[in-house]
Amino acid sequence: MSEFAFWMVAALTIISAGLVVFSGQLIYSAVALLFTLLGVAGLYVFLWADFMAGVQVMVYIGGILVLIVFGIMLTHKIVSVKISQTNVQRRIGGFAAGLFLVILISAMGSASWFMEVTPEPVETVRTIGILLMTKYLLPFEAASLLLLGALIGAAMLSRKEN
Amino acid sequence: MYRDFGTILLAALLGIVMVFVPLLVQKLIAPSKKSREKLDTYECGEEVEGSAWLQFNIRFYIIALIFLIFDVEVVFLFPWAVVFKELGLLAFVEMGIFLVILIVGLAYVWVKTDLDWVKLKVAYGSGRYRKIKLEEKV
Amino acid sequence: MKQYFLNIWETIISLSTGFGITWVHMLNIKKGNVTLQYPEEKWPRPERNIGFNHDDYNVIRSRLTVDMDDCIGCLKCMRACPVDCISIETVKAETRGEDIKDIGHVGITSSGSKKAMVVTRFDIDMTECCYCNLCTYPCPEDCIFMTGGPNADRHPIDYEFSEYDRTDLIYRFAKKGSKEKMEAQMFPKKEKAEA
Amino acid sequence: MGIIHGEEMVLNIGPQHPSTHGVLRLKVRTDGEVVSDIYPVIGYLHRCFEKHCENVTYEQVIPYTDRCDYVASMNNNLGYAITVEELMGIEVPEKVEYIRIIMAEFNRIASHLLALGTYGLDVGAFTPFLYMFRDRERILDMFELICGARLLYNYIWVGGVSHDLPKGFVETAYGFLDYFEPQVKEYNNLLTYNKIFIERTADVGVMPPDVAISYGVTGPNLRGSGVKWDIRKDEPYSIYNKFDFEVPVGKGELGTVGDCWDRYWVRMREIEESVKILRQALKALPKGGDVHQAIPKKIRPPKGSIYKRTESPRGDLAYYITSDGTPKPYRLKMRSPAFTSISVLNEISRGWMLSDVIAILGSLDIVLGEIDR
Amino acid sequence: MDQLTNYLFISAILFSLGLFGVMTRRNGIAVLMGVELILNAANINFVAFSRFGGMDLSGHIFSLFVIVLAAAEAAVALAIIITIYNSMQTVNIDDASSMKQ
Amino acid sequence: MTDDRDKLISEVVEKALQGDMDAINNIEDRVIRSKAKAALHKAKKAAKAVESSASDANEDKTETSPKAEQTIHQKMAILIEEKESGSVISQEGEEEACIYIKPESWESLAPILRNDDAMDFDSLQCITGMDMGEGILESRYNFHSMKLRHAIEIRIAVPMEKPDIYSIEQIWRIGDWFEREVYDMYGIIFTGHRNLKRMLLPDDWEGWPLRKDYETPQSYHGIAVPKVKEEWE
Amino acid sequence: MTVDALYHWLNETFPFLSGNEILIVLAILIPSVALFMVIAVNALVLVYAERKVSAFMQDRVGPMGQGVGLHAGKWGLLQTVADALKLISKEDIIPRLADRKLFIMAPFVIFVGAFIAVIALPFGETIIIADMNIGIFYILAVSSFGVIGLILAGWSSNNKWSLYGGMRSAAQIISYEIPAGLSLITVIMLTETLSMQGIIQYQSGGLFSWIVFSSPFSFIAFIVYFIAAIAETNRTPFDIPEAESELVGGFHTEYSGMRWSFFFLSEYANMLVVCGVAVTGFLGGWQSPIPGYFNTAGWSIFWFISKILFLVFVMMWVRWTFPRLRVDQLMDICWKYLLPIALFNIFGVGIWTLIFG
Amino acid sequence: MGVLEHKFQDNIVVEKLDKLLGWARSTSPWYFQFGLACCAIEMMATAASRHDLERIGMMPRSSPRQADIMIVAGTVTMKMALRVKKLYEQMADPKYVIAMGSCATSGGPYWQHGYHVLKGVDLVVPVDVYVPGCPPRPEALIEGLLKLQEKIQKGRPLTKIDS
Ligand code: SF4
Ligand code: SF4
Ligand code: SF4
Repeated sequence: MSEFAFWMVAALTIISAGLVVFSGQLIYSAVALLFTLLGVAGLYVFLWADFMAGVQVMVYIGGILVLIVFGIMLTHKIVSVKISQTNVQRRIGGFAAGLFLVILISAMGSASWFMEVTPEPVETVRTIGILLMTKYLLPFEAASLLLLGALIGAAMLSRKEN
Repeated sequence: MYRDFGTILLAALLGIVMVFVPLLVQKLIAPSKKSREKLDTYECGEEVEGSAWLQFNIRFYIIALIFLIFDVEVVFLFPWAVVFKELGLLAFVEMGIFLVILIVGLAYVWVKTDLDWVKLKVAYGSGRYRKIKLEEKV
Repeated sequence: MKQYFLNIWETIISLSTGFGITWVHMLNIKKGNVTLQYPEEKWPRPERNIGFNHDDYNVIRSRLTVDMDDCIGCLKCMRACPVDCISIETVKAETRGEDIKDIGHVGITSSGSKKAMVVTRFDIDMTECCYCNLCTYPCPEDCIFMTGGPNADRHPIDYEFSEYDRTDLIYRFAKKGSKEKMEAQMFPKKEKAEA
Repeated sequence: MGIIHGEEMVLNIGPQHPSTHGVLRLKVRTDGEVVSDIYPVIGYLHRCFEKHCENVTYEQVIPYTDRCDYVASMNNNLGYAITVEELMGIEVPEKVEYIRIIMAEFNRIASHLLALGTYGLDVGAFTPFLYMFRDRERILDMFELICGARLLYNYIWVGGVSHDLPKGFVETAYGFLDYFEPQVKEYNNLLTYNKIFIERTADVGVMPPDVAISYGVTGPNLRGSGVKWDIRKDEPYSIYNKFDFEVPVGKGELGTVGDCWDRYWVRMREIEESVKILRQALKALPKGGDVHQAIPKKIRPPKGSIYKRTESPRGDLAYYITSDGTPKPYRLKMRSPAFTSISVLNEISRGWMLSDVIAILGSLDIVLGEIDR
Repeated sequence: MDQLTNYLFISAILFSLGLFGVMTRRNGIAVLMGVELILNAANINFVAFSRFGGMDLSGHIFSLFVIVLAAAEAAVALAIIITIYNSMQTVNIDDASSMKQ
Repeated sequence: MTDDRDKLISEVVEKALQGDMDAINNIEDRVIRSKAKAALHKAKKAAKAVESSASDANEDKTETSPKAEQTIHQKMAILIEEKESGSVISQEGEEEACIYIKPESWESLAPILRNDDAMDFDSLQCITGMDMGEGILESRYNFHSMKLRHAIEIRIAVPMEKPDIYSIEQIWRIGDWFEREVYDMYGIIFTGHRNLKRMLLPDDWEGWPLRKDYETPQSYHGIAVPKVKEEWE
Repeated sequence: MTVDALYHWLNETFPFLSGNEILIVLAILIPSVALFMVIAVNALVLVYAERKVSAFMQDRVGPMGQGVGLHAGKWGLLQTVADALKLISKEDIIPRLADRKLFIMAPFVIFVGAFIAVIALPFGETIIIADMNIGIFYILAVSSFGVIGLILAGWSSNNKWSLYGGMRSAAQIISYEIPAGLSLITVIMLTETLSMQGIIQYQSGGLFSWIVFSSPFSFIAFIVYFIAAIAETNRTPFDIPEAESELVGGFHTEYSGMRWSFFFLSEYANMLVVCGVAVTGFLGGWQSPIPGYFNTAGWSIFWFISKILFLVFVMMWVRWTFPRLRVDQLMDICWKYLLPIALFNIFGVGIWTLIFG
Repeated sequence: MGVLEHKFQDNIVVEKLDKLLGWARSTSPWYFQFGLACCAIEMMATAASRHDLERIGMMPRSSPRQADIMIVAGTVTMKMALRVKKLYEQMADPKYVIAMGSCATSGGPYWQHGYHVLKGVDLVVPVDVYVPGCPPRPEALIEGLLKLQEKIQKGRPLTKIDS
């Protein structure tokens, strides 16, 4: 059952990711991105990362996606939303991406992965919290600085008058 | 863990079905007389001038932007809150620094009036502001 | 800064006042309820009294009614009407003040005046009437009136007369058949005159 | 945040819109939420009032004046009656004068209640609206007691009134006033001094007095801007000079002089002043006297024109009547206060937000029947 | 589903799709979406390695930081895009770079 | 009876024309009094028509009511004449208190009315259009001063063929709407108005409805306008 | 857990299927369907209650089921049932110029978002469908899901009112998520767990161990959360997205019939969720106020639901008493009042806990 | 046409279903918040506390998409007529119209010289119930609504119409 669910989620992720890239209208891309992000959250669950799944939904869907949709609405009239993207670089892009994919997969296949068998964790949040407060304290504080920088930078940028 | 999230998946599917079924019933029993006028966009009875799909004002965007930063902050607070009692003062101070840095950000956008919807100019008067004028279009 | 906390304080105070008011109203709904539950309760209200005496109405502006037995066909109401929604046609009665049985014409009004005219048509278009009451004042016989009020003994209050069809709202007060009858009476005369 | 302009959008508010108070259409040019231009389109209720007046006799005009400002019919009737009386030189008996004043003031209260209630509705408060309607209903009950109609009365005639006061009216009126005065306090607590309401209205839509005068704005709207101009006081007609009352003006207690809250507050205060006048008038009301005594049999004013102003709940209501000596007016023009009030909308609400435009429109208290006639 | 390679496979596909998007799209926002895909692919790998590498959750923390980074990047990138749009009326990155000169 | 009355009326009118208004005012019967007043008015009009052809309007005015103390209109007429001589056509007496202004001088006069210290009419109360018959359209302005608390009426008559009046829209802002309304109803064209469009009626309406010769159209946008009630006969 | 118990029961009743995965699906689906029913009934009851409450506050009687022929029962009890039936038999309109796909999708997104949040609400010690470790965080995360739906609904209608409504509500909901999240942090600081059941366990021991009464700061946190909750459900005084007197119908202006009623349904489901979270986090969840009494499974459902209903009533009370705010004031309240208060509250609770244990 | 509308022969089940639909539609008639003139004030008064339209299940909706009943309350002018028609068109079926007051019924007091007044709203939209009065008393309006309810209940939405 869960095997089946896993493949469903994986398929959802990949198909909608394809839509994100290939859809003609930007707003449809954004909607497809919603499902991709959901799918990734689902994959996190399969990886026992429930907290990460929550974060994924909260930040990506509730935050970044909303921001992207706003961005689309701010910069687009319907006319330009409907116009599909240019195909000039499609061939080169497709080639590069395909090449990359092949390389990645062959690398994946050639390596032999060591897999530890671990029991399902009880509460990931607690561990994450402790790790954040101890081992990763510095990146944690740095993150706040990063956020501060992003906030000030973005606010300044969008305040700049033409 | 799988079971709980499987429940959610199933519930989501169920939710879709539950929306779908009444719509189907409606399709069956509701009348449907389409006409050109009926399918027109509603605008208080007037002819619509222009599409609603146009570039909207940026104000909402700024809100979303500030929101995003604080959203991430909340995300960080959750794991901290869980271990807060365990780690005691240390965690408190650490998070204090984190928060203070972000509060600086908040104060910054507040002072720079990024949180205000429109910047209103006081032209003259005795009240809090007398004649309110929008900033000039640049 | 002071303003900031003042704002919070004012908000708390004024909102709690508002809460109090609606709360009291909700608790006192039994007493404070003002709804007139129309199809079940009608005007002069059965039980609940809001403190007004509804017995002393002068008049109620509602449907116009005509007492055809009293109408002498003087056309005064028709002229007074600002919107011309009354339409009257009369035929000179052969004999003044006498009943004409077969069309139900009554010769003498209740106030004693003798009728010289037979009203063959008395239509009021209630779809057009603006309920201004102007037509009722000049009537010498008080026979056109609005229902209710002092006229309550003549006709009950009647303000609910909506219809599915517009033509049903044109009230024809003239006695049935009087038009044809009187025309029939007139035509022989005319023919005679021509002959 | 600098003003970053989005694309401008033309938005039609109305003719069918919950808060245009009828069939007004506002063509609003907005940039996001901020309104940059407003173009009121009126005439959706143009009922050819003036054409009708030229075609009916002087008595028959009265029902039509009712229908202009349909929330203050008595005041409209009164203005018309006084104008024609002055044209013809009719003296009306004292009792009639008193009855007229009582009716006009009651109707002023009713009209203001409606205005304030719908204003509450415009800013989203539903309950005060219903409370005010509940009390307005009692005034309508009283009118019904007097003339049988609830909204359009055709009560004040040239030279008199259509019915005498029914027995028990004075007590009923006192009863109403006693009931009503505490209610005003409740409205104030529930709406006027509510913080949210103040935030929504104070400092919003400021109308400086010079703008108001240039746009011909009168009535509570002008007084809200701090100009003391009330025809009842400054050019007394009927017997208003006998009463002791105040003319409330906007003082900018919670914001700026001439903001929406001031206009609202002036109306609230006027209700109280009307109650004062009513108490005096009811006390001094002559007992006997025929109300039909001075009604002319045929109204046939001499040739000439007259322009006469009265104070309706919305401001200076004036009739311009030209008579050519026939029983029908040659020309009758109504100078409606709401017409001028709405014309100022663009001036005072440019630069505000969409919600504010609704609030400002509500605070002007317009009646479309009077604007379009 | 308990195979690491599955996740790596999915992540690889996501990554290439994102790369494809970034390379072919000329609309700034679409490029941003491609970047989000790439970051997500990376995140999957982090979490997957964490899961199959002893569940010590460092991977989670990394991906948490990646998400923070993504948020900050999205905020700034969109701010830039909007600014460019406002000054040049285009979101086309090629146009924007050519107009700079 | 009627003869008597007519005689009485003509008598008092004569007296009044000589300046004795009391004669009329002393009449008991209201009907007769009003009739007399009407007759007086007529007589005055006739007199004026004769005299204005002699183009000596100002003197005529002072002749008709010499003894009354100056009304506001008279005062204003003199003031206006001072500022802008030749602009006042006539200034009538009791019945019609107003000042007739030449259409040509309206442009220069309006700002004076608004700004002059002695006049200071800051509030335009009303503009009334009027179809006087015989091809004359009139525009009547009622002014009021919030500061000095006085009011006057000014009239401008134009022929129907060329109904052009200078627009005061930019002097009194409310003039904008009032003028549009008058234009809408009578077709008086206010030159210099920035947005002279129909106001109450739809833009594609035809005709000027308040002119006396107006005919109601048969249909509007396919909506029939019944002239006779159906189901009525 | 409900699902476990059901699974066992199913295993015993259908021994031939025992161990089959169908059974676990069934064990999940049955309570989910029941929960859907709860949502539907909740909407019906709450709409009726809202109409009655508002009527009583306004000196009138509300739905009385008067009318000719068959009518809506005594006191109009069947009123909302009739409404629902009528809505189902109304025509479904999709405007010509609308973006069809997104227009159809929006109600699904919004409703599913609300529905999967309800799933995590604990109605009793064992009566919970999805008991996750990250329960409260999950609900917070999922509630941001609806925002996308609202934007889609507003945008796809190609109607200016809808666009305004969608934009406003999106800005509003995302903004108020921050104070809501921050005030929930204070709860988690005390309880040290994200699981709904864990939070409720912490508050066992009667009225005074409820978090709302545990310290002045947590009381403030409760108020902040509740205000944010009202805003997140788009109710007066924060109902600017669907403000009738401004935006006609807001984002659902173009929706008719059943499609529209899903917006309605999810609004009430959302009320259930936010009040459920408030009850869980601050008011002791399904715990009875008197420790040791009335805490059987039945009673726990009763407590939970009646606490929710109390909060919902307060929401109605607010709605029918106050005017509505303007959009910039709404943002001001969020960013300039609630957010700083919530932030300092975290410090307050932290210090309080450090000092008093 | 809906899929099942007017598709069934008359039988007992269909009759019951028709009854049910009729009941639902008549019991929850949501009206379109749409006032034109003086009558609109009386409509508001009807909806207010004293008469309380909610008693018979009526709720105001300001979007035509969600409304069932359009109460044409007031004078329809030529300028407005086209808008009224459009708004009526935009309502979702089944929809009903009540002409409230003399003006909506036939032009009322403005019939004669009203060059700009529509002589009865039935010239542009089909009217189900005419409520006379100028303005109709609230009771009269309620009575009109009850008449409309009767009419709705008599309708047979699913039964085949023999033509
Ligand atoms: S009430 Fe008025 S409108 Fe009606 S018939 Fe009488 S006079 Fe005419
Ligand atoms: S006024 Fe009276 S008597 Fe004369 S026609 Fe009319 S109803 Fe008849
Ligand atoms: S019927 Fe009467 S009350 Fe109604 S709109 Fe017409 S004139 Fe006004």
